[in-house]
Amino acid sequence: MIVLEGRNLTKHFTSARGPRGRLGRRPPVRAVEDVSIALRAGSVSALVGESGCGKSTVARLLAQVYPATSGDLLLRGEPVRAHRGAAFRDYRRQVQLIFQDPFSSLNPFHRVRYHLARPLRIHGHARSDEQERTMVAELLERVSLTPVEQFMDKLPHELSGGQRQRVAIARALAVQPVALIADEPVSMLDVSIRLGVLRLLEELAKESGLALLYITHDIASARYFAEDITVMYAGRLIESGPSEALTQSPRHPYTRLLLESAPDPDRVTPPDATRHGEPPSLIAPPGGCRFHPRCTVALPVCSSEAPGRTELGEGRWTHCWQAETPDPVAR
Amino acid sequence: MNVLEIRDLGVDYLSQTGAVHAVADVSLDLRRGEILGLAGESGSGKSTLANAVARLLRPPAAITSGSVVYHRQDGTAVDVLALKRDELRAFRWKELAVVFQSAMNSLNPVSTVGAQIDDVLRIHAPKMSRKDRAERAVELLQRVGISADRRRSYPHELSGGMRQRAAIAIALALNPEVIIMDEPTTALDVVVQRDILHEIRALREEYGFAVVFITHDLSLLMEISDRIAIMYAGRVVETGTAEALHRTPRHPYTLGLLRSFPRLHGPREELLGIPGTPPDLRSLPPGCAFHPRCGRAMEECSTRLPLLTRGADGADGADGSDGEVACLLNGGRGVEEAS
Amino acid sequence: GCSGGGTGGSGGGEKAPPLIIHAVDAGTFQEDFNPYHLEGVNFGTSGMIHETLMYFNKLMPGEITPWLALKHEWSDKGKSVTFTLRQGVKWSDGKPFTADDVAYTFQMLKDNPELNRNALEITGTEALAPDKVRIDFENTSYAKLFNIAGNSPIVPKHLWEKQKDPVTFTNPKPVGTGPYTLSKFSAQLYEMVKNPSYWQPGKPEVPVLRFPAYTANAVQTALQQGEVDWAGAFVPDIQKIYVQGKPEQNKFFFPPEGVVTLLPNLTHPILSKPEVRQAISLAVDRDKIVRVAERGYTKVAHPTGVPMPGGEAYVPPEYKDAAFKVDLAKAKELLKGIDPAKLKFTLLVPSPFTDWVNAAQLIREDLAKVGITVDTRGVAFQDWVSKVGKGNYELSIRATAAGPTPYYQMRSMLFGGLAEPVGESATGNYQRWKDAETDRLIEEYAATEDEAEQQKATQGLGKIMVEKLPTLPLFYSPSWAQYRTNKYVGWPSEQDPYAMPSPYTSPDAAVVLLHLKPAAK
Amino acid sequence: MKIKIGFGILVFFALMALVGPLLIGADPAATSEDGLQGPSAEHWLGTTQTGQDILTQIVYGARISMGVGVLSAVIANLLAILVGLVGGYFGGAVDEVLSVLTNIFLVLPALPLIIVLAGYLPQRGVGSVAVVIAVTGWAWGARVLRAQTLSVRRRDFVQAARASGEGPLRIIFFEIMPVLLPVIATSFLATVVAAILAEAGLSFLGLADLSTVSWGSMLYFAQNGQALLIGAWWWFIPPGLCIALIGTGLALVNFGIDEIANPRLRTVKVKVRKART
Amino acid sequence: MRFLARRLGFYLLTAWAAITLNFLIPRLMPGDPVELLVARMKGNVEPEAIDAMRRAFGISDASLWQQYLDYLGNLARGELGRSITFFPTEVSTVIADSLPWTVALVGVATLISYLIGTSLGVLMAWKRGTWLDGVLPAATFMHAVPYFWVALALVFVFGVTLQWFPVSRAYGLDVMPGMTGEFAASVLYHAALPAITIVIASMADRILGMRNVMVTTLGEDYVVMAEAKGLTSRRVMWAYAARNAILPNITSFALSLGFVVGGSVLTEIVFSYPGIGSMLLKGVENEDFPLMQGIFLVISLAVLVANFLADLAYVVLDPRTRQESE
Ligand SMILES: Nc1ncnc2c1ncn2[C@@H]1O[C@H](COP(=O)(O)OP(=O)(O)OP(=O)(O)O)[C@@H](O)[C@H]1O
Ligand SMILES: Nc1ncnc2c1ncn2[C@@H]1O[C@H](COP(=O)(O)OP(=O)(O)OP(=O)(O)O)[C@@H](O)[C@H]1O
Ligand SMILES: [Mg+2]
Ligand SMILES: [Mg+2]
Repeated sequence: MIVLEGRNLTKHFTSARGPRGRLGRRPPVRAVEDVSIALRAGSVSALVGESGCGKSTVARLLAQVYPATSGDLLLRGEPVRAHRGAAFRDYRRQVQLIFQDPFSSLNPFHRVRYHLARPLRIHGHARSDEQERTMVAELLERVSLTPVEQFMDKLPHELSGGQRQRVAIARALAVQPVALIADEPVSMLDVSIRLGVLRLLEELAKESGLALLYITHDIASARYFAEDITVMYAGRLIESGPSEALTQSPRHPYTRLLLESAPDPDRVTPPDATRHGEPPSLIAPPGGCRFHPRCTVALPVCSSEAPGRTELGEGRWTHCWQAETPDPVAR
Repeated sequence: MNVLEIRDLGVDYLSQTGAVHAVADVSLDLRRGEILGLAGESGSGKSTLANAVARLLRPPAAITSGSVVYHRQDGTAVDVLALKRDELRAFRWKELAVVFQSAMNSLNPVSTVGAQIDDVLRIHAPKMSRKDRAERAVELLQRVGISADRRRSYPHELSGGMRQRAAIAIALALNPEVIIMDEPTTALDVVVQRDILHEIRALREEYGFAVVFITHDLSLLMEISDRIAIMYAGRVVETGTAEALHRTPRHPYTLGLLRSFPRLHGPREELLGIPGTPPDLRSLPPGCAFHPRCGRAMEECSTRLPLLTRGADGADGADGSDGEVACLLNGGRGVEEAS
Repeated sequence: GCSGGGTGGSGGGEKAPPLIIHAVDAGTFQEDFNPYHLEGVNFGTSGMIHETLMYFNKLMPGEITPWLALKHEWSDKGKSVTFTLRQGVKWSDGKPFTADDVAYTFQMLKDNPELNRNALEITGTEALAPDKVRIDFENTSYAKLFNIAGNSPIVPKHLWEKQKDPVTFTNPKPVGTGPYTLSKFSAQLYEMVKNPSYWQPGKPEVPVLRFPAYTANAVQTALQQGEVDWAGAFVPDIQKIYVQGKPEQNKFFFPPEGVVTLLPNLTHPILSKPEVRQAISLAVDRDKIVRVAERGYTKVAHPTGVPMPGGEAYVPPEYKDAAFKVDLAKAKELLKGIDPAKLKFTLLVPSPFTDWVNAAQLIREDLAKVGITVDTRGVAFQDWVSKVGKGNYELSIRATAAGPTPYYQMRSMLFGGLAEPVGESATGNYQRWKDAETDRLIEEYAATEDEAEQQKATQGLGKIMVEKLPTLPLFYSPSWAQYRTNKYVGWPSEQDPYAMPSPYTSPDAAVVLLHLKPAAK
Repeated sequence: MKIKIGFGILVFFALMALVGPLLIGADPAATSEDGLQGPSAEHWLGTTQTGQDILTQIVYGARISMGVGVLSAVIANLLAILVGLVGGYFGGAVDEVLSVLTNIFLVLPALPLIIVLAGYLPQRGVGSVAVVIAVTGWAWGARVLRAQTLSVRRRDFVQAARASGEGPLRIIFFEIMPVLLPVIATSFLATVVAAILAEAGLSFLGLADLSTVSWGSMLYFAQNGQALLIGAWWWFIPPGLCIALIGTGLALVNFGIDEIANPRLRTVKVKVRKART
Repeated sequence: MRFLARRLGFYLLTAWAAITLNFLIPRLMPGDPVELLVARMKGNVEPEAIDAMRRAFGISDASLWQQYLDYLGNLARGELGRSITFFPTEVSTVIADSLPWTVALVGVATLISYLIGTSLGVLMAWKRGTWLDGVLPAATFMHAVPYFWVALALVFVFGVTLQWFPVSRAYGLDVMPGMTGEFAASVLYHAALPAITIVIASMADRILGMRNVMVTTLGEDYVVMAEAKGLTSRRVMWAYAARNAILPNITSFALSLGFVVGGSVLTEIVFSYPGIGSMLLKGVENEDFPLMQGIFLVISLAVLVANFLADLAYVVLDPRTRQESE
């Protein structure tokens, strides 16, 4: 069942960052363009893309941290309109975010208990101290921070990165959301402890029926933890499909490049040594398919017109003018 | 054939609350022209080791023991840690150059890329004319794939990948024998990272320098390095060729690391990871620092400190590698199963 | 350095040295030599450059010296005065001084009230002859002779009438009849040299005057280092800073100039009771105030407030030898009938006047002894001015200016016409004393030219001061004068008080300069 | 170490201000006949020209000087917190207006403004002087706090708090403010120093209430009494020294806080054992 | 460039705020200069004359708005009114006479203090752990010392006790202003102590500020890299570390100018220096509204201009701001 869906989401940042003010408006940053994405209950979807391509922006749009420039959000099929008030708060309650950096997502001044108790109180899940206590304990247990008593009164700096990320997850769970968006939840963690956190998220999706969006730049981990993967490039969606199919037979040249570039000691053939240039600027993105300047197989049409979505069956689709050709490189 | 020999090197960070043994008894050899990968979790002492070799440590860091010997091509040996101020200046960059993790921060934001190359040439090659220096700067930039007109750009005008290339160009300025690269690609995305790795390999072929390549991404190291050293809690726990380490890791920690990386190809193997968290360097567990997290720990592991020893059965030596491991399992040979 | 261009010609062949004068505190000078400007005008403009018709010695009430005018004559019951002018006087540009100049000067005052700070009610002026001029007034003006003749410097008609607006005219190149002319001006220093054609032949004997700018602080150092020869500065520790063990050379003379009184606000229900004022007066130890707060620089005031010695003729004979005495027992006795809880007053002092702040502190200590609680409050000068002016205070300390006779002081302190209602700014009689007898005496004085009658009226006022205590005299406000005798001698002194000794009183300062002679080597 | 010395100094002065007057008892304004005495057993720090005991004045003066300092720092920092945090958190037009206001106050020269304002003050009591100083002294803190708020606001825990439904006021005061406490403390201490200096300057110019004894007014009277020329060093040295010392104490604590926040600033004391670095 | 335009806009706004503030303060606060004048003359003025004076000082009863417009109009014509203290001298004349002294004194002293302070700060950060650390406590102490107290102490030691320097006025009694060497020497000699006061009192801030930024900068990778490049210490210290560390200090330096100017007001008063500070105090003491307003305005505008210059310097020194508009 689709719990949360974003349709044709677009986000242009017009307000200038930093000290630059109103005199002479700056051109907008076209961070996200025409992105549609759906999250299903009990399943993990991954959003993959290189740094700066707009993944976090999509996450924030979905969580309504800021409103989209255009596009719609649907929660359980119902369009979301409210931008303030109770309905809006209710929406936010249902969709929770987990941030990349566990070191900055917990307030260093508050104890674990406070972090978990506040959402319980705000949303009226806990009405007494006693109730609050048991619920906090439950939450900690759910994220495997045991013994519960010991963790409840710790300050964030007394926890390791992995433990903090678990607290952050517990806090998101405290509001009892239906969808959880994890924005690079493990990229700041050491390799050896990433696994635990990812497993926890996977379990939550499976067991509690949460809809989970796993955002990452590491396509290998997406292959392992998500049922389907959506690839993003320079603010636009590129390709999507079940994770195994997508990683093993990519259809879009960019996905292919991404897979080729990812370090992999098991690789049989060494990747070719052509230079691929830099990712484009989002202020003046390339016209047409945004990937065309780096694409080895670009056609003239690629630079003039953005390709529409081509359904490939089995839940796969791509935005590429050559989507019909199974493997343009091999040809 | 070693260009750099590190012996029993120890580095402490002194502080009021006690010394942090960031690097302890590390011995490593760097061979001429090879890429030596240095891997390990965050805080395991990789950067500290690199900085100690380049003599870049500042108080409160202090080298407490050991030696670093550099062998020139002509055979003379230099005790790096004993170099005087002027000798050290000449040693740095002529013999040994460094590329830092974040190129944005390692380039002077207020001067142009060209000027920063020029700076090095002016000090170390005082005979070069201004014109020659300018030409050399252009040549270097082009060599790493930056167009000549970028010479007058300030770092903030370059993209991340270009900055990293510029940093490499600066490192190449004097044809050093050794380049230390401390996480040169961590801040970049995979496609750009891939391009830069290619660049490094190609340049190495061309100039023949040796590289110490530091990263915590083991799979990356396995692709680029000739040999790899794994660090844990300030100590080298295993060395070996990339091949050997990939196929038959001998230290349980290496094995754990390898099993933490999801793979892109082949069957989806189960990821095991490593339980627990990295230790606090201020109060290391006694014996093998890894034993609290080690699934195979024996009683002995918590009391005896394993030393780095050559793989006992010499099996690894068969393909020319001479891997070492610091593990008490199997009589000091470490784990005996394929990854 | 330049001296007066070979004009210093008296005594010996050697050139007489310049005299360095500090009159008023100033960081910088503005180029303003208009004698009718109130502030900002440079010292020496009036007296040294522009002279008055007569000279009134405030130290010897009644002693009047003819100056530019030889004599005066009242007519029309004091509504008109005719001056006979000295002849042969020249302006420093060579033009002769005539009755036209005097007539012009007073006409200018009539036409420009901004300049007429003495509020002379001039109705007309007329030059009767080259040496005779008549000035007419709206009312009887006997009592204003000082203001007319002694306080209105005469300016040259031939130059001033060309000015568009005498109010804003700064007279940068002053031409006067006086003993000096301006030779150099800069923001921190100006210089005057002897007027070679001065009407008093052979005078002055000081060829060059230099006026450096010193602030109140800087002048202390200058005095200590012997930089200035003549100063009118308050010096906190005159022995250490100035005299420095050389009393024969580093002299000072602080004659009284007006009186400082403890002002009781007479609109206050308790303070309006004479017995309370009496008790306060008896409790205050004025000797100690003079010793500690005033550092012995002045004297306890005579109970009439009249400066003594010098003012004897203006003091009622029965109180000639009266003096303040502390009598705590009697003070307590007087306060018996009053609710002690109501004996609580705030004593307002301007905090920049450190000696008054200290005096207030002593008064507080003294009054505490008789059960009066005083809360001293030091406020900004402006604030004090406004509060006292409007009568928004309980107790305060304030000085009253002196005139050529004690009458001026009495009038300013006591005249009912000056007592504004509380809330409106007064210019005198701040305690708001209203008494028909007092006003009658003041009017009597003003209505006569006869000195004996004037003295009698003033004595009556003195009696009121002693018996009714409309305000409580504390001590005389000293006139500050330090002078060094190593260059010039002939300064005024207690023995020979021929003029106010302080360089900031004009035209007295010019009179002093005309008395100076080079010191014998 | 720095913090310890700094705290030592502050505690010393605080005790002096709080209990000193009780111990000494005497009236600081009380005059006596023995003026201008040098330090002696009877008058430890000598006397003024009018025989006031300087030690007594110093002790009482501590109350006023520190009182004004603390009072105006409190007012200034409340303003700074309000303006800085609110502007920084809400951003947009509110922030634009507030930060222009802040910058204006920042650029206008404070002491001349204080002098001018004090010049117009009808009542120059301790309170009004403190207010004037505060009015001119809040901008720096507001600017720093705004900048910090901007960066903290972007931190994930603030986003997370918002996502979990916290209201803006609670976020500002419970999430952001605690994190900024070191900054607030630094700004507070710096304002105290500035305020003490400003009060001293005002009193020295004779623009504060001179009938209350403060260190500044002591200096005013010392200057007026020409303590320098008389050689009465005991009159003008102690008040100035006290101001400087208390400022030093505050600065030391401040630098200590800075060093905790930014360990690089610490002076390196560890002797590096002959080791080669 | 856009950055500068924006700053310019801001400064204009601030200037307007200063001007308006200047207009409002005296009108919102009580006080009457004429009364004060009368008081200073110990009541020697008759009430009739007072009204006339009031008129002469241009104290008006027009509506506030009308007064504001008049005020702006006058300002535009450079008219600041007439000083009451120095009536009828124009305020602009008073300022023109005193401003050069302050500008020269503060300018030179600030420059010296900035150069020494910055260099010392750089050195102290560079040579941490050496004897130079000993400067730190001293700087901390000096940082908290009031300007006027430093001035008093200098006067006491070098003026009164040793008598090396004059302690008041701007030039000697025996020279008149002019383009003479004698006058110049006298001016320098008289400016020595006030300048030293400002240098001493303002230097500590510079030292501490520079040291802190510099220490942070020294930890930056590009400094470590410069060292690794084998550059000479001098070059690393100045061209890499100090060059970057100065940038954040420029703004704080510009802002601190306001404090220095404030401090110099106190300094001038101690030394009876004929600058704008002495005038300001005089104006305040005499409730000379036009003078106070004029001086405050001039000081504010001067500080604004200095800040703008600092912004310019920033743009010149920091390539990142130059590239502002993509
Ligand atoms: N508030 C904002 N104002 C202006 N531009 C923004 C803002 N937030 C993000 N951007 C820009 O939008 C683009 C996409 O940013 P986003 O953070 O979504 O990327 P990302 O894919 O999450 O990158 P990363 O992997 O680095 O987290 C970037 O170019 C970024 O600079
Ligand atoms: N200045 C310092 N003072 C005290 N301890 C330090 C300091 N710098 C580093 N350390 C400690 O030394 C240890 C090794 O640090 P180092 O930077 O060498 O690790 P690393 O392996 O490079 O880690 P990373 O992968 O995060 O770069 C860490 O535990 C760190 O906490
Ligand atoms: Mg992101
Ligand atoms: Mg590192």
